[in-house]
Amino acid sequence: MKLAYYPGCSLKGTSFEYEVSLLKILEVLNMEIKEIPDWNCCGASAAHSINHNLSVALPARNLAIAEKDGYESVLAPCAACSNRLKNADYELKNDDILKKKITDSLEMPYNAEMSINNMLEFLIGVVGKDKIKSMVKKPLSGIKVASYYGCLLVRPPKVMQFDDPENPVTMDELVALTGAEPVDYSFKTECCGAINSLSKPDVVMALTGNILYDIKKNGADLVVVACPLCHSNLDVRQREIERKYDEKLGLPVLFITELLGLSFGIDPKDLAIDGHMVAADRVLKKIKELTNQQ
Amino acid sequence: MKTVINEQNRRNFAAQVESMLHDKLAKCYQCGKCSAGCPVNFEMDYTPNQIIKMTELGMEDKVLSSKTIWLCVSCNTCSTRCPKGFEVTGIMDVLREIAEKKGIVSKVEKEVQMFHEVFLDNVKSNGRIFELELVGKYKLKTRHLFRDMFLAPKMLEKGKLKMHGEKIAGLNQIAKIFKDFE
Amino acid sequence: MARIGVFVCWCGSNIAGTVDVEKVREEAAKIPGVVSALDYKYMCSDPGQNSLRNIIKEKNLTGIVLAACSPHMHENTFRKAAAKEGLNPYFVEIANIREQVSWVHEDKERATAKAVDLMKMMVEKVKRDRPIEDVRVPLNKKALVIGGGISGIQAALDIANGGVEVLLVEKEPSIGGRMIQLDETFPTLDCSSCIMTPKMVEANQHPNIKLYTYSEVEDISGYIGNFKIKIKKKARSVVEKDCTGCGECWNACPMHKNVKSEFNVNLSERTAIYVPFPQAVPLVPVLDRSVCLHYKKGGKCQKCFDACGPKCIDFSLQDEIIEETVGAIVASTGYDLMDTSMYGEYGYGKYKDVISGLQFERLLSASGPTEGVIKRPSDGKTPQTIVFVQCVGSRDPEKGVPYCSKVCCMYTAKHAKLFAHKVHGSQSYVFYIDIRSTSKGYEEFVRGTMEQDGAIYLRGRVSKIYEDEGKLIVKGADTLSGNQVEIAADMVVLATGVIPKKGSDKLAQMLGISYDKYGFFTESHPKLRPAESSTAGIFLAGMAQGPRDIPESVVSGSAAASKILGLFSKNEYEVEGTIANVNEATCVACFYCQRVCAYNAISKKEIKDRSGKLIKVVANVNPGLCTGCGACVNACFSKSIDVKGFMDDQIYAEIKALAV
Amino acid sequence: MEDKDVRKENHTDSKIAGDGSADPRIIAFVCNWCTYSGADLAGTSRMKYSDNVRVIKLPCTGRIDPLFIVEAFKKGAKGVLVSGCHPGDCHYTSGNYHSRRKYATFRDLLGYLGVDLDRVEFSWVSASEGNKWVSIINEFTDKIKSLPGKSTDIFTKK
Repeated sequence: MKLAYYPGCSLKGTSFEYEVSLLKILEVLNMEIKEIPDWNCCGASAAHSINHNLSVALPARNLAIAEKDGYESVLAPCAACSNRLKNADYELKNDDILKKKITDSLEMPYNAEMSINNMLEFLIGVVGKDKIKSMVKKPLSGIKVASYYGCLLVRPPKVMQFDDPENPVTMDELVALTGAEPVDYSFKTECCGAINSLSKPDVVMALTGNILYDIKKNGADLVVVACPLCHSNLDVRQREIERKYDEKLGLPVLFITELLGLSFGIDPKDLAIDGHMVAADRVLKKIKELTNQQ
Repeated sequence: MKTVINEQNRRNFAAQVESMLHDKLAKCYQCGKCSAGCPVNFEMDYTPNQIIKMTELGMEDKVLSSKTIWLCVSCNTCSTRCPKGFEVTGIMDVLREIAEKKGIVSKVEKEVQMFHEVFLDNVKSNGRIFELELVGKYKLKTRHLFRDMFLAPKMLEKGKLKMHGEKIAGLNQIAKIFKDFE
Repeated sequence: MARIGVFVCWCGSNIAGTVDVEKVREEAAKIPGVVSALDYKYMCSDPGQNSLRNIIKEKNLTGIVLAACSPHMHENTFRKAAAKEGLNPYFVEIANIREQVSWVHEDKERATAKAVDLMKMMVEKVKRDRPIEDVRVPLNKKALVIGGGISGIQAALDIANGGVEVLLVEKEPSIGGRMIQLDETFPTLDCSSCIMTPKMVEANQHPNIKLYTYSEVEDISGYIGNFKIKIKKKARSVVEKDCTGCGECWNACPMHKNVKSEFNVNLSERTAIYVPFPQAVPLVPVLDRSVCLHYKKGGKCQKCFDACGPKCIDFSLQDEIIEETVGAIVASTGYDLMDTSMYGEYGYGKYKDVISGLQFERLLSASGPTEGVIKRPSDGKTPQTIVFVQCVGSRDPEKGVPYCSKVCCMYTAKHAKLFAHKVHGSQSYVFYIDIRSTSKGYEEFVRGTMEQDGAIYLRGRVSKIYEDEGKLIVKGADTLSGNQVEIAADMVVLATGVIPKKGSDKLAQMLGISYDKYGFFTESHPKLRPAESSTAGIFLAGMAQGPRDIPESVVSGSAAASKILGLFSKNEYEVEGTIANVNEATCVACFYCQRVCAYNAISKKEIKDRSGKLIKVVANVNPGLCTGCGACVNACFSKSIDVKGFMDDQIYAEIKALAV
Repeated sequence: MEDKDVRKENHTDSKIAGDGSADPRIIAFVCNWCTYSGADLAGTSRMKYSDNVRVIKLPCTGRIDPLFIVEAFKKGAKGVLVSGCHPGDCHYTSGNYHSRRKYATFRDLLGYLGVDLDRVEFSWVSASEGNKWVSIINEFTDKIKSLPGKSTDIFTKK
């Protein structure tokens, strides 16, 4: 199956670690993905917030290009991008008038038959648990990992069609494959404040703080995410949150691809783990010690 | 607090929202589950269920200039849990779009609105987001020049902020999309 | 040759004022086949009826038409009069020239013309009438009650007290249903088991009631007066007549850790051989073979057998099929609670201290797992703060059902009240959307829960419940103050919505009664025939029809019983003869008629020759079930089925009589 | 008085012509339980309505064979009304659904036969709706009167 790759803007910018680690593990897994040529921004929250048609048209251009190039399936590692692509696809499937309007504007047809995968769907559905398990060279046993899903992977369920919207387990299953111990906590799908990071930093810090302290309380060593937006709120804002609430967190926030990479025995540097704001040194050291013992 | 209902205005506004939303306002029976689960409710001036009721009653000015519609982060918790399957998140999008088209600027939450506008400008001129430019323009516009500036050096050091943006080849297509739908 | 008499009634000036009755009579006399035409001031009066009878006799009439008031008024009067002269009562037709002519039109000439038309139609119809005999169905005066909850027990007792034999079939090992699981009842707070147990015992000891517990109705055929039923009596592994209910067996059973008690809604364990609760009726244990070590480990364990004094445990007992014939049936199968684990946001099933309303009843009950002391399932501590959430599953078309479960508002108020009574200084919070407290004393009861017992009511739903440091954090809304509310509770009780008993749809299909999309049985008429099902002889009671409270369930049980006693007060059930009739010679056995029949009245009949060889299969109308609606007539492609009294040729003749 | 004369005139005209639209014959097939009782109620309430209608009573609209409608037109009716219990209220549980479903498929056939479909009307009149019966009859009669034509126009295809 030919697989198209829609990186989205974040993976080329603030969350470059996500792309680096993804490409690295795919290299190890011996799998290939092809970037959609000349892709454009999906419009993110801004488009659907103030211009509905734009929020469908922008993603549709990418899907139409992928379709034209003969792809049936696309991977969008960014949860926000996959959410927007799925939303556009859903609307185009269910609203013929809108579809005509959009395809007329794009001057490209789109049949709305693309299978759109978020990172977790890709790992479980396309790569497969067995293959991942077989690649685990350095099991991370003894490391406690909290999976944070956020909003965009699971909601709205009728469009996302992914996992249980209240108690998702896919990322925890992936964590378990690496040998690490999944940590249960209450705020797996609570919102981190997402796009309002820049415009309402106080709100975002309150929401993100709730999540991080709950994770900490439940004894996690680190957090994994599959969304650049979640990552920047949980990682970039963490020092500020610690200062605001005057309580240390020290929770490294890794992308799920990085955690898998570590268990595959890939050098943390190759996974760009040093690109995060919260240093993962302590956990990496712990992992090194553990794997040395094995 | 008092509202005099003008039947014609009420109908017009409710009908406009319903047609954009593809959903019926009367579906909502005001159980409040949306407001109960909303992560940003604590900052809002009206709770989401109040916004729905006010829309139904035609309280256009209050709704369109509310903080609530701009504080909503579209996390979809409300829609997901709504027992009536009402598009609560959807109505926020619709109200924002109407406010934006009418040029109503939220007095209190203008920053969120500006962020969206700057963001789309960035997409329009590059096809993709050039984060440094986005942040810069946003800061100029809001004049919050120094907010979050302490993050910049470390982000630069980590390689998170690229100094050059890319423009996509099909910019003319993007321009057409914006022309058609703006 | 038809000899028709036409009688035109003046109804004083009611008809004669607007219709030229003489003209109608004259026109009637001109119609071929009409041998007598008469007009009279009041046909329904005794002299009127007498002249009618005399003319039938004198002129040897084969049919009569009355141009008079609506058939809904006096059709029966004239039919009876005709029958007295030996004329088949169905040879009487009415032309409605009062309600549908003289009272609604003003122009005398035109009204008269219309009256003549209607009279002509009826003359043509009566010419084609065939004699119809009312159908008499013999009644087996025995009743079956399916479901031994409060409504079923009430129905059974009332029928039995009326001197009729009753079979009471209950699926569970004991009768008592849901009511015996409840602690106290709203709005009087009398103890449920105190008022229920005597009724259960009475049902068990009543000479006219035969109890089949741990039994299910397996098959039903036939019709009113003559239902053939098969009851499967599941193997109890205990010989009932010898058992004393002493309890030695269940005390000896080694399986006392792993099996959850259904009666206590999973809040305690039961043994493999068990009675569901101490006051069970009959007090005879059941051996649950799916968990019993004897069956699992090849007969090794027989500790109960060894402990049993009267030696009444028999591992070899088999299911038994009992066949009976009854004349009427009460379907009172009750309800289940919705499974609320689908609400991931509430954490039912994940957090031990998030429980259902019925579980809270068991915690309140003196015979429950905590002997009536309210304790948290997680750590056994007494909760100080309880949050009650109403409308969980109810009024929720997305995840649950759109209807209101009716009892939750009241039982939640009761729970909050009892909690306040049992745990002093405690606090309850109730999240509600609307409070429905519409019966006698209900509103006062709810107000009392707030005003005297201090429960805080918040108008809004709960969005999420999660655990934090031993507390359950409840995130809800109070829409009246416009606030998001967070409450740290020790326990959360979900007022779970009700749904029909599992399998009630299958039973309805077996009974041939209609049910709605949720599986609740539908009544024959929602207002005027609420106790009757769509099928004659089958009556409904209790929650199987839809959400209702205890008094309503009792009333409905009694209503069903009184309907049956009324039915059984005669020896035969009389059905109007205007029912469907199959022409077996032309029937092609497509059975489209069967598909459209709402009453299951059409069955397949085999026609055999003398040697017993099958010649053909045809449709057959069951007179006990047919209502004569005529839907089958329309469905029939070969024109082989017709409804007596409304035959095709009659209707075509009526149309022809109106030809312009 | 003058009015009366006019109507008389119409009446005689139609008798002579036999196909005028001034005094059309309308046949109503109604169910015994709802509509027939509703029509009776109009009578007991002494409401007045057009006298062009002739009611044929059946147990249920489910009994109404679509061919009755054809036959009615063949015998000179200018309009046919079918009326029964409201959906969900059928005395026989589902007869009115059968009739509605049957008519939905039969309608095309009627059209094919050349029946002007404006001349056939379906309605629900309950036993309590005497006033509805009156307005349906009056409106339907007016409608039929307003339709152009002679009896031959009912079967437009010959």
